[in-house]
Amino acid sequence: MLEFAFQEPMFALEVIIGGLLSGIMYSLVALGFVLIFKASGIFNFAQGALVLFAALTFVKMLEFGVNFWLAIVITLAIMMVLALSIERVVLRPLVNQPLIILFMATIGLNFLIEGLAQGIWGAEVHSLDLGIPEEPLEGLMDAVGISITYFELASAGIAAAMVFGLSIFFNKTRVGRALRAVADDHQAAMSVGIPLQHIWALTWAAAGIVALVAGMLWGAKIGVQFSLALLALKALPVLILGGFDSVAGAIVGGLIIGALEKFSEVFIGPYVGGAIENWFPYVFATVFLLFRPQGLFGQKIIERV
Amino acid sequence: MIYREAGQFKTSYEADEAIFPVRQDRVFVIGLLVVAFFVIPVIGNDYWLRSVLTPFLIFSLAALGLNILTGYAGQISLGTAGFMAVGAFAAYKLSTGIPELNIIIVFILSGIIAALVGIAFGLPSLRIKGFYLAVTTLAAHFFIEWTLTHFGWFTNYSTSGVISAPEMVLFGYTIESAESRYLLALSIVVVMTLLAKNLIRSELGRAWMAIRDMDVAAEVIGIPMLKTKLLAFAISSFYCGVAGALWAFIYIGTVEPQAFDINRAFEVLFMVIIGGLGSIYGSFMGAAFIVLLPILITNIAFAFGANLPAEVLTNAQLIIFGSLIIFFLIVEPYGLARLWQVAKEKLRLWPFPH
Amino acid sequence: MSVPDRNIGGELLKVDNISLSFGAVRAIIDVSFDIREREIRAIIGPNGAGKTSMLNVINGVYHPQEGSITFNGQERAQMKPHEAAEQGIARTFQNVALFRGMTTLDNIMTGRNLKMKSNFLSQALYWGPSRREEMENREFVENIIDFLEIQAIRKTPVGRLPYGLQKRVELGRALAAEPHLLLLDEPMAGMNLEEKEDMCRFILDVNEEFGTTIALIEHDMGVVMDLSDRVVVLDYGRKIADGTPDEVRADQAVIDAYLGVSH
Amino acid sequence: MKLMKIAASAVAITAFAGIATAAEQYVPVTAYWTGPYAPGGSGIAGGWVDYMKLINKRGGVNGVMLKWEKCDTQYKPDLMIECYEKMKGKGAPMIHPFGTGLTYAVFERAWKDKIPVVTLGYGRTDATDGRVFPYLFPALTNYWSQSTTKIKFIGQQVGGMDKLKGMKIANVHHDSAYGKETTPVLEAQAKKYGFEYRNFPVAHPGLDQKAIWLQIARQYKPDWVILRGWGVMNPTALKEAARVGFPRNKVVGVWWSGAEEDVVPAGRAAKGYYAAGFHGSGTDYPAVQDILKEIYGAGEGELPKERVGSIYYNRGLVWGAFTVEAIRKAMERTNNQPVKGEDVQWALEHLEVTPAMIKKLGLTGLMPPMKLSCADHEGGGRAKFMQWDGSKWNVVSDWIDSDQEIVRPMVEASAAKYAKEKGLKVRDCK
Repeated sequence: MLEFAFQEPMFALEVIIGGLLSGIMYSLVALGFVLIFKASGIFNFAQGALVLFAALTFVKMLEFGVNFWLAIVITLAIMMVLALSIERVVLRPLVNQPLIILFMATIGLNFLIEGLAQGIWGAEVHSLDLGIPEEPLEGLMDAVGISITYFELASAGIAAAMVFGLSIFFNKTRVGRALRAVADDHQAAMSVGIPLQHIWALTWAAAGIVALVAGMLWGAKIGVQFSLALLALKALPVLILGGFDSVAGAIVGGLIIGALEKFSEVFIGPYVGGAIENWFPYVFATVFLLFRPQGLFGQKIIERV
Repeated sequence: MIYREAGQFKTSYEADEAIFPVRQDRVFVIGLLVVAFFVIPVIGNDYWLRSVLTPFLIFSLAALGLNILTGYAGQISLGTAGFMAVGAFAAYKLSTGIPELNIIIVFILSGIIAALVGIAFGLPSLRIKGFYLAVTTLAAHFFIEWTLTHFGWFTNYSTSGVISAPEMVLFGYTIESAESRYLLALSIVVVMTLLAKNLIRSELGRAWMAIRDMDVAAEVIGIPMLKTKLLAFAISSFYCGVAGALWAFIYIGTVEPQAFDINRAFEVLFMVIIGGLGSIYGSFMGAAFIVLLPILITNIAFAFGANLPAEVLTNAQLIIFGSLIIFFLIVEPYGLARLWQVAKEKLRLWPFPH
Repeated sequence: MSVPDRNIGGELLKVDNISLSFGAVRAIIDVSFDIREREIRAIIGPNGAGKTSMLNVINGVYHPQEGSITFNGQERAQMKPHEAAEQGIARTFQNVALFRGMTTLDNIMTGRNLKMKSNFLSQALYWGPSRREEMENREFVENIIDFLEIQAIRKTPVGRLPYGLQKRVELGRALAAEPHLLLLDEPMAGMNLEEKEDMCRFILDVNEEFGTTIALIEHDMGVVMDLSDRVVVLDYGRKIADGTPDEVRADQAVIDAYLGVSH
Repeated sequence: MKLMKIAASAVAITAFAGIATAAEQYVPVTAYWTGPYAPGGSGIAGGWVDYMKLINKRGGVNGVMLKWEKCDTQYKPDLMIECYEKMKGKGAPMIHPFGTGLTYAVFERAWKDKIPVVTLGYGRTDATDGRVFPYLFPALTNYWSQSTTKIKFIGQQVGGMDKLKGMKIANVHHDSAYGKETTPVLEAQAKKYGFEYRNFPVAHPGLDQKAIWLQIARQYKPDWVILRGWGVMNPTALKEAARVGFPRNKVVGVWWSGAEEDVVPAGRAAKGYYAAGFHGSGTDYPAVQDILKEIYGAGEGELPKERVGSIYYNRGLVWGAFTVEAIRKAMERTNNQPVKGEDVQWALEHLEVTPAMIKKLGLTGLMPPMKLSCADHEGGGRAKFMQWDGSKWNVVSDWIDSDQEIVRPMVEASAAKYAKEKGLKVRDCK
């Protein structure tokens, strides 16, 4: 069935490029998960809800007539407050509990935030125009017949900038290094004087910022609506493929999953009835994990007894 | 001093290993069963029997199934809804394909089919652990959902893809009324709970818990990983499959893959978590909590005369629900079952403070 | 204090030229020694000498890159954990590896898992042979509980027990398997004097009453010298001495290693 | 157990409070106000309830005031059942399950309870055959009829049905029971008119559809695309179409793909797109003006004022009007007292909404005329087509009749199969 791809190389190329660009968009969502996992070992179930909440808040600000940049600032402020309250009310009382308990707490948070987001901002669909043109690059279209839009390029650029920023943050700053220490061992980090509360609040705030960026770009793409919370499901195969605790993994995983998803849908899908995009990435990632249980860039788990 | 075991001496290991070694527990459970079998069908109306108690029982069964896998064997799974769907569709295919088959046999066979599917998707658990495993079980979920949607054979080529469950006849008696549906569900759930309890207190149950608590040590003492983990997946999926079949036949009456979407998997996971991982009665408490809480919130709002808009009510439900999960975790991370145990320990000393 | 007339038999286990590394880290380098039937064999050495790794090699948790293991006359390049268990090798761990969510009784019962043959269906029904088997094994485990004097904590989840008792329960779990060879990884670490004395007594009793061969890692030299028939000394992954406690004590290489003479 | 006791007493209280008094007609309003499909649910429920408010302001139905209760199904069958069981005992004269899966979950038990299930523009298509399904009413138009009007509309656009011959049509559908339902009728039409079609299923929820639209635009290159989407899938489809350069004025959507919520998020990409509708758009109808004045003027509206006149809102008005007219008809049997399910069942099989009646209601152009009967539970099957101009929907066609020559035999065959499976006696509607 794959000879099809070779018969139409330009088409296959366009599919793969399209997939890579979609993959970047998945990575944006995945990054939020990675941040929190890296700093606390928690799988944050509520990340999708955070994306929804951030996007809704932002678009509502715009609808109230607030200036674009001011709206970003206000939303960021709200996300910070949310992060601080989460740390204070939810995480702090649960320090030293097993990770599964913290994971469950984020499930509770997920409901809470979904309820809050819809309760405060309503359940209507909003359109969001970031002012980035969505037309394909004409030169490219004319020259090789492949369509890439300005919006996609901008998204890729923003994602790249975020990854760059986060890598610097994790590897070069004192706080970033502290974050990594905390992830390795909560108690040990506390005993050497790293203030766990501050670190967690900071991470959640950062995850909130990532959620806002993801929410804005996705919101511009598909409208700001409840379905944004479902984006988490697109990010999960990316996460396990790349490794839960790797920023680079989120990006590389996203690119691989995106390209593979589109390629399989176009070239394998028609032979089995189509719409395989939902499960194919998961099955692929699972098979991959059989050979490398920690994902592409995840930290290897060494069992000690 | 209501709950006191002093003066109850056990004279054999057999007595010590009974399901309810303490007399008060025994009395309580027997009482509960008597009420469930003889009192509730008489006093319950259609609303309670059909749309509260029946789903509560079915959810309890699914939660019990997931608890075996996650709570006892320590493998987090998000494939519950997928396995339920397998059970539901298997029951549909079996009962339409072989109409003379006894409905109980149909349920058992659909459970077995779900178990086989569970084994297939449980294989990665030998290599993949923790949250990674949880995500890979989603592969099972989405693949099953897609398969059932895409191949007309599963729905007997129905144009709409939604199929209605055929009539259930048991020993010449048509299971039709709310009471008979409830009683059938109750009987199946009671029997399966008993079997689960037996497994848990036997060798296999201990092997599961050993793997959960420390898999390396378990392997070192000779517990076979492959067999034990796959049995956990198989038996858990069996329970979920039967729950799915009951869902389709006894509760909703129709089968469609969308009824077993990913939210259903999360819902059952929440039941297990809230009820208590690794606790059989926790599964029931968790199911009760999740089924009853929204109804409770709605009715309390009505009772206070507040005619709240529907969306406010649902959002309030979400918020209260989320907050309660967090609250419980902070107060008692090990679920309602542990709270119950703590309460019992207090009762044991009551009325003396120490 | 070793009993001279103890009936020490032939070679039960032999490791030959074992080397084990994790990436660039070499944990064990070309180590060979043997363990005889019914003896108490100690493995000692400073921290990081590769002692625990050695036990992990013997019961198959780690797979060495080089060398061979001969157990009961069967030679192989590596052990697998369940194989080791089936052959009668039981084990306790340096940082107690009990099943924390389970009671003392259940923990020790898991040690009987290889002796229980009924299938899961009959277990689910809890009827007939399965029930009988459960009761028989329960009786066996109760004997171990009596032997280790832990009757009072039978129904306590082990996560709530103090460290010393946890070590004792872990010994019970290993004994439940009726092992041929018992590997003990620092059985007395973190214990007070009284607890240590108890543990010494249990180890000797096990050895004498059941004839179990024992290999143990221990830091307390007094205990090692008192208990063991022969001692093997590791340092930086290499074997530096092997012999009776007296021989080892006099060995210059051992003295250097313990005093930290640089290489 | 204690929890249950509290809940039980709470229910007892509400049950008591909920009993309709003699001069009130209870109407259950089941819809979804939360979750991914909330925009559609809240819009329709808003129009529906506002219409009932208007009726009450004017003295109710023959002097009987309407009293409604809302229940949020969240588009889930199990919650639908809970709503149904809760509401049936309070004198529900009919039920709108609002969702095809929800319809299936509830119609058999409603049948036994003798409560008609009304599904306007969705639901079980073969229930159009009233001989087999006495208590199920997919009124106004079902999905199969809708599909034939769509092909007719495309025929009109290309200058005649004979021009369809040799054309290629891509059927982009939500990968679910709902999405796949029109496949057989498309197939029949492809045979009849000689066009070719291919299905392109979109995995739920359809957040990213590059693969499908690249296939369509680069490989299949169809003349027209039929869009059978749901929720977030719709705007995404239009955006992807724009991205690969497929003209939007060659895309025709079903009415669940043709509301403001489906096009607004797509921005400029949606301009030129067509969608079917079984009712008009905008606020330019006397009844809507009255609602704006009397209900929103008094601050009693269900929704933000801007949503009045939106597609979903207007659909809600049609639901409301249909509900009220059914109750009015049923009152012929109860001497203008509140009605029960059996009365409404009778009324629905004898309901005729004439242009004159519609004019009297102030809904001319918004609501299509219809005539239901014992054998025909659809009673209309007409659709109008609208085009999005970037800011609003403009009606671009007259009422287009469905092709019953194709649809009716398929409906009867499917219904007969159901009757056989269940061993039902088929009513003789003569």
